Amino acid sequence: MTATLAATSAATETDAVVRMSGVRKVFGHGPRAVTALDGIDLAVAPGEFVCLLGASGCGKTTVLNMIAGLDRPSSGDIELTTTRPAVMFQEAALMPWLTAARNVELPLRLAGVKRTERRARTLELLDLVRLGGAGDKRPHELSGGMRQRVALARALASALQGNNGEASSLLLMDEPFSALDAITRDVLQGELLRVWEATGTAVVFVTHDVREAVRLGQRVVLLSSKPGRVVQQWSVADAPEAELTEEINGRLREVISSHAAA
Amino acid sequence: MTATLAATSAATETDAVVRMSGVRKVFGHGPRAVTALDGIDLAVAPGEFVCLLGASGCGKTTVLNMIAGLDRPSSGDIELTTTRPAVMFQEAALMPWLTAARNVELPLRLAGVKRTERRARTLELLDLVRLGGAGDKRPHELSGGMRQRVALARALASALQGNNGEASSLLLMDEPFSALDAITRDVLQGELLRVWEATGTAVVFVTHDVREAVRLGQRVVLLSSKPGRVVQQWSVADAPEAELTEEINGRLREVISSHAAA
Amino acid sequence: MPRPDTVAAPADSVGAGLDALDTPVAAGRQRRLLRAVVAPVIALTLVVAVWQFLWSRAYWPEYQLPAPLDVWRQITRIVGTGEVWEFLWVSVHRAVIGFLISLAVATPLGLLLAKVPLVRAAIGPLISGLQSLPSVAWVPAAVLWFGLNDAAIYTVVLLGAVPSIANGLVAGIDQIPPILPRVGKVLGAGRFDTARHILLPAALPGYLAGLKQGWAFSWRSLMAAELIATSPALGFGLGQYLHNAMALSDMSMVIAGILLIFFVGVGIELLVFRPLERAVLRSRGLGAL
Amino acid sequence: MPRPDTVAAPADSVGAGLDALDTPVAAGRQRRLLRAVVAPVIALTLVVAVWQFLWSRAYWPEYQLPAPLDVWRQITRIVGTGEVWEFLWVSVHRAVIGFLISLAVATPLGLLLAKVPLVRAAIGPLISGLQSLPSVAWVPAAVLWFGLNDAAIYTVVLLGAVPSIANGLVAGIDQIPPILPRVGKVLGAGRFDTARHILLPAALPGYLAGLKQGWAFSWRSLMAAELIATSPALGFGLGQYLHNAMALSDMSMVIAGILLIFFVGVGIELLVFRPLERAVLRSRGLGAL
Amino acid sequence: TRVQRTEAWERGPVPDRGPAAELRLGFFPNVTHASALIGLEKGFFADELGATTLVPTKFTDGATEVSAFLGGSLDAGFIGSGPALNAFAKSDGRAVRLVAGATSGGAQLVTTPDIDSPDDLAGRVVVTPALGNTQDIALKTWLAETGLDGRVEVTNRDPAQTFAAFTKGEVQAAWLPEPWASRLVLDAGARVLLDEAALWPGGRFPTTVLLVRAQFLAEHPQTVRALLRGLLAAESWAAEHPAEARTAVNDQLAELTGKPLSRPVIERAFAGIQLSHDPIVTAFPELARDAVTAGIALRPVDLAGFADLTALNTELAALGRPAVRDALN
Ligand SMILES: Nc1ncnc2c1ncn2[C@@H]1O[C@H](COP(=O)(O)OP(=O)(O)OP(=O)(O)O)[C@@H](O)[C@H]1O
Ligand SMILES: Nc1ncnc2c1ncn2[C@@H]1O[C@H](COP(=O)(O)OP(=O)(O)OP(=O)(O)O)[C@@H](O)[C@H]1O
Ligand SMILES: [Mg+2]
Ligand SMILES: [Mg+2]
Repeated sequence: MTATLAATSAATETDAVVRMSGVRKVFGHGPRAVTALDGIDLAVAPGEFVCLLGASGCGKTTVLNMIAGLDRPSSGDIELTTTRPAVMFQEAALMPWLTAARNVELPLRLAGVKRTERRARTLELLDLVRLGGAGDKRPHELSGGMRQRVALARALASALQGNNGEASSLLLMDEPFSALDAITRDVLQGELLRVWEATGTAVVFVTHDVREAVRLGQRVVLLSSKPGRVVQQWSVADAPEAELTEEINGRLREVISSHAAA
Repeated sequence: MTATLAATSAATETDAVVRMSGVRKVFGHGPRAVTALDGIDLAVAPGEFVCLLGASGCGKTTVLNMIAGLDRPSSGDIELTTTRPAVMFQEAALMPWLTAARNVELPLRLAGVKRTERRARTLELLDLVRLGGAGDKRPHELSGGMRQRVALARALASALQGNNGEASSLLLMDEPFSALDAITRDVLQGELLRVWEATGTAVVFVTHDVREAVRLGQRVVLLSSKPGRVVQQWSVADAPEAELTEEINGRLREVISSHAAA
Repeated sequence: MPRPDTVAAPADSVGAGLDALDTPVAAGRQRRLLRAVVAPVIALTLVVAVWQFLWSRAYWPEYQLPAPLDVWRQITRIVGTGEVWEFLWVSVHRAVIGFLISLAVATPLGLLLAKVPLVRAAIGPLISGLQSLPSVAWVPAAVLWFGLNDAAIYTVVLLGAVPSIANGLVAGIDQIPPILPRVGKVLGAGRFDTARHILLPAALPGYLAGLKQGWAFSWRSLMAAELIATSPALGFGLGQYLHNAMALSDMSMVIAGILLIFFVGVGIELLVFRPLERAVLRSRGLGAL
Repeated sequence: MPRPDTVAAPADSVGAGLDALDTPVAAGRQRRLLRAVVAPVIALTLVVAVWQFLWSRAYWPEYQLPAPLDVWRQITRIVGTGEVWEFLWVSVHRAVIGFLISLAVATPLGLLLAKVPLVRAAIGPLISGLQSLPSVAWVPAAVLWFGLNDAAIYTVVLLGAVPSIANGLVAGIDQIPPILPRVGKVLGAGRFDTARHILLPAALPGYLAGLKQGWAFSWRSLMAAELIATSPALGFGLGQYLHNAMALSDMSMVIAGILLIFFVGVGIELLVFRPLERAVLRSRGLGAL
Repeated sequence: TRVQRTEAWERGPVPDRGPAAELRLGFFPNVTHASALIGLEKGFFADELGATTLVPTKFTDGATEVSAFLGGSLDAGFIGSGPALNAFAKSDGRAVRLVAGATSGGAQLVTTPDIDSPDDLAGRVVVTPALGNTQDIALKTWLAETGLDGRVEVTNRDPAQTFAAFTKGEVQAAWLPEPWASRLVLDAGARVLLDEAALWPGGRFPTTVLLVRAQFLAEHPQTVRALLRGLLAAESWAAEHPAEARTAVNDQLAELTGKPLSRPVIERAFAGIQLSHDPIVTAFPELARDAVTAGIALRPVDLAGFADLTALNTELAALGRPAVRDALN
């Protein structure tokens, strides 16, 4: 347990891009109410790469939505000391009436980037996600993994130039590689790290793959479910990858089975 | 390469539940035409568990769609010597107006299963996918992984009783566990194997996770992309799991990079 | 003469009403009901206030723009004699019956149009053509063919409402994400099951929109038919009331008639379509509200 | 005397037509065009054949069911004198202008209704109420207020079409999967950008359905207005033609008028809405065809 | 080509089916339909019809009433002479029969005071209630006879709308039946340029007549006679009690339309009309020619069989009153 951080340590830093304190989220009213999150304290430092792990349905997406300003917490505070974060949703959520290239271009158009630059950037990003030839296809003509990659390219476009042409200082990604084969995933993980290093943006990254989390993240945060709480955090630099993966996997198993037993 | 099968070996057996021969699929017309599959020969024996691997966008979903009778091949033949196969799509594709339980119940209703039996079976299946308490939720109130599990339960309902209350002899699954955490995935893999053994249904299983393929499948089929062709097949019983995983991973990398180079 | 107090009183309550509506707490059903009823009432009050103001300034002669009070007197008069209930009953029950028949005819028709390409190519445009024929054009023909009776009136209503509902259903079905019928197919739904368990529920939001338009068509057509054909066999409905008002060129009575027809429209919207729409959208996680 | 050959001849060609339509090869644009035009023509031919048959059996007196040939003569007569082009021009250009104005008014209105809950609660029901008011009720009022001129006619058309288009847009927006506006929001779309880049395109299929209904409303309202308000100042449109036919109780002329109005409806559907709808649905991978 | 079918009642005398179960009677809520209104208000029709149920059916334009006749949903009806001829012509003389008159007179060309002579109408628009209605034909014929046709534009407008348009100054001239002519004169300051009575010999011309569906007449002559008795009774009563007749008409108008006419209007309107059971059949050939002059019909209607006054004359004889001339037969 060498790599374990105190659950609140990060929250004490002062210059976080986002800081959630005591965040609670309840969906629905009355007897049908579901407490998705309860007492989440989480701060992300500028330029930090945080991976979020947790059982299916524990509230990871809800956390991202609240950081993105799409949902309001039922109680607790979220402070965002940055411009609008760039987001990649769990679903591809492409605009069905736009081609793949147009979808990627959309955040640039909205940010007022000039046409020629937009075009160039779009081509670049499509190449990056290995969809160089599929720019003129409509979403319904793409496979599941291709759609996910278009969404990734769009999120990157938004992260790189989405703030009136400036880079965002926070990127939220919800299982961005779940529909990809192992090799493409490897490549795109590498590209993501390159972008992260080049721009110095902070990243909050949700994944189910512990090895992916350990490979990419500087810090790994584990959520429990029903209700979601931060159970434990690990700083990745502190331990060898394989060992850490083992440890996190074990802890995850514990959390999930304790929930199942409850 | 000990475990490699001749690419056509399975196709020579006579009693296949499904046999594709020389199947070609072209989407679109004229200059926009895309050859998704070209010359696919594939046969699945009764009760066999076949895993389909391949790069993102190589045509795995298209193969399943054609077996399910949802798409027609542009040329070539598909013989199905069984009743309607049960299918789990890559997307959850739940009916948004039905609760989770109703969604699972739908195939049973369509098969004319009696109400009480339907209810009992639905509860059982929801428990199996660990969604015992979420039966009365609507799809939009579920997390991504929860939706996928509902879709899994629905596909199992269809497989177990979807043919006028009889079990199907073919189950098609398109990345059924992609949105699940490692632990839930483990559990559900186990459940799937149990169902498979109990019913003796044949399974065609698409996945991106080579270890999953090796763990579950009796045979692993690797597709190339642009156009999709059967590159190689492995019989899982013939080699130790770890070694086979390594080998398949290597071959996959080769196939994908050769495509990227082309 | 301007009567400033009548104008000021509603204006004040408008302000209060708006404030109340903006309070962010969600107090559930009761609040919602209040809002659903109070907001349009306030909007109406505003309209009446403007009207009263315009009238009080006497820009137009009385026979062009009657006083709100005159119109109000017309309404209270027929409410007083109880006639209004007869008008409403005659018209509304006829519209509802006509609408239900249209529904029963248009639903299978819409399914056929949406799902059988040949039917769609062949009679789709004809249906749209029918929809664009004004009801008044049908009235003499219907009277000639069916006589001065309910059959003629229902014919006119059906010719208005059926194409509209069918087209609405077709549009709804066209917008269904194609994956849903595919799921239906692999789950073993036949043609009938697909229609019943997949297409109709999936198209429900679009279908409802079509129903709303269809109701508007059937109510309008009915009014047009009632405006033109009068006979004791046909009863005395809102259309006939308006007809008399026009024949007398009595503007306050005309406006009273228009208002009554309008209120029925608003009532049906608030009591039937709004809640239905809400429920349908809610249960699918759709909709602005 | 019945002439079996006139009935049989179309029946045969119908059979051939149906076979041709069922051939599974997709020969693209030309075929589609052929099908789009041929299928409704065949359907119409069938209707005419039945009509001719009924007429030839003389179940009804001539003044109730005129001969198809009589109606045809009425049409060829006005085509011969060239009058028909004047009627069509007067009516169609007026309907198109009215429709375009309605579009310009209804689109922002629909956006407001869909996206501002207070506006929706307050004036949503009033809009639906307006929609259910028959045009015939407005015509006298509009004529009284604006005089017997184009302003009155456009008022009637707008009162019919605007609520219908706005309601269609609201329904379309209500059905947008909520994830799309959320995506818009995180991509940095403001209110205006959301409307322009997300809501309007996403609602397009439903909006188009509303436009179709709106067109039907505006064309119907126009016909009703033309039927009721006649004046040399207004020109002579299809509505007036039908009006005269009715005044003269000349059934073959009435049917000729109805057919002309109907053909305009069918034409607009085939030339404007069908291709638009097709293109929109196609590009999204939706739709049966 | 078409199968030739004739209904049983058309082929020859049919057995009298006795009194009908019901009689559907059409009329307008107009002063020119005064006999109908009085008959309804005072129950003259109902008294005579006995067991036959009277179903009074209100119309406001002749064309719809003609449709109702042709569609078989009306058995008898008070109607203007123009639409009456039209109904006969459109059905090739098969659907309806003229059985009695109701009103004569009661139509005037009224204008704004600045129009002093017919020549002042040149370049103006004159309004009539509907294309091909009695006043429309009369106006167009008159225009042709005075050589004004082509210089005056004729347009059709619902009388109620015309009234409003006249008040607003949009319309300067209109040929209208009562009570509209009176309303324009008394309530809107119009003046009378021409009274239609001046154009006819003796000032008498059929404004409103009583039409019966031919089949109904053939099958239920008894009922038709009862109706005619009611008409004659109403007429006599009105002649004896002129003031009460006006009140009766106005009461009926109030009941039918929700509002009575003002006292002066009904007085003036009544002064212009005569209730008369005589359909003035001699005028019809003239009217048929007028329709051609007015451009409403292509050739004059063949009036053979149009008027069937046997029933009326039977009833008149029973009352000891002189028969009316049946010049058409
Ligand atoms: N709109 C909603 N209404 C009601 N409940 C909701 C809603 N959205 C989410 N929930 C509930 O909140 C919980 C957390 O959902 P969330 O989508 O955040 O999970 P997740 O961690 O992203 O899961 P997954 O890994 O499966 O995507 C779930 O139990 C879900 O049922
Ligand atoms: N309806 C369609 N129209 C045009 N092209 C299509 C259509 N459906 C699929 N394709 C193309 O066919 C190819 C194979 O698609 P398919 O969905 O079968 O891939 P897949 O192997 O399932 O990929 P993934 O792992 O990403 O789901 C892709 O290149 C895709 O662009
Ligand atoms: Mg999630
Ligand atoms: Mg796929």
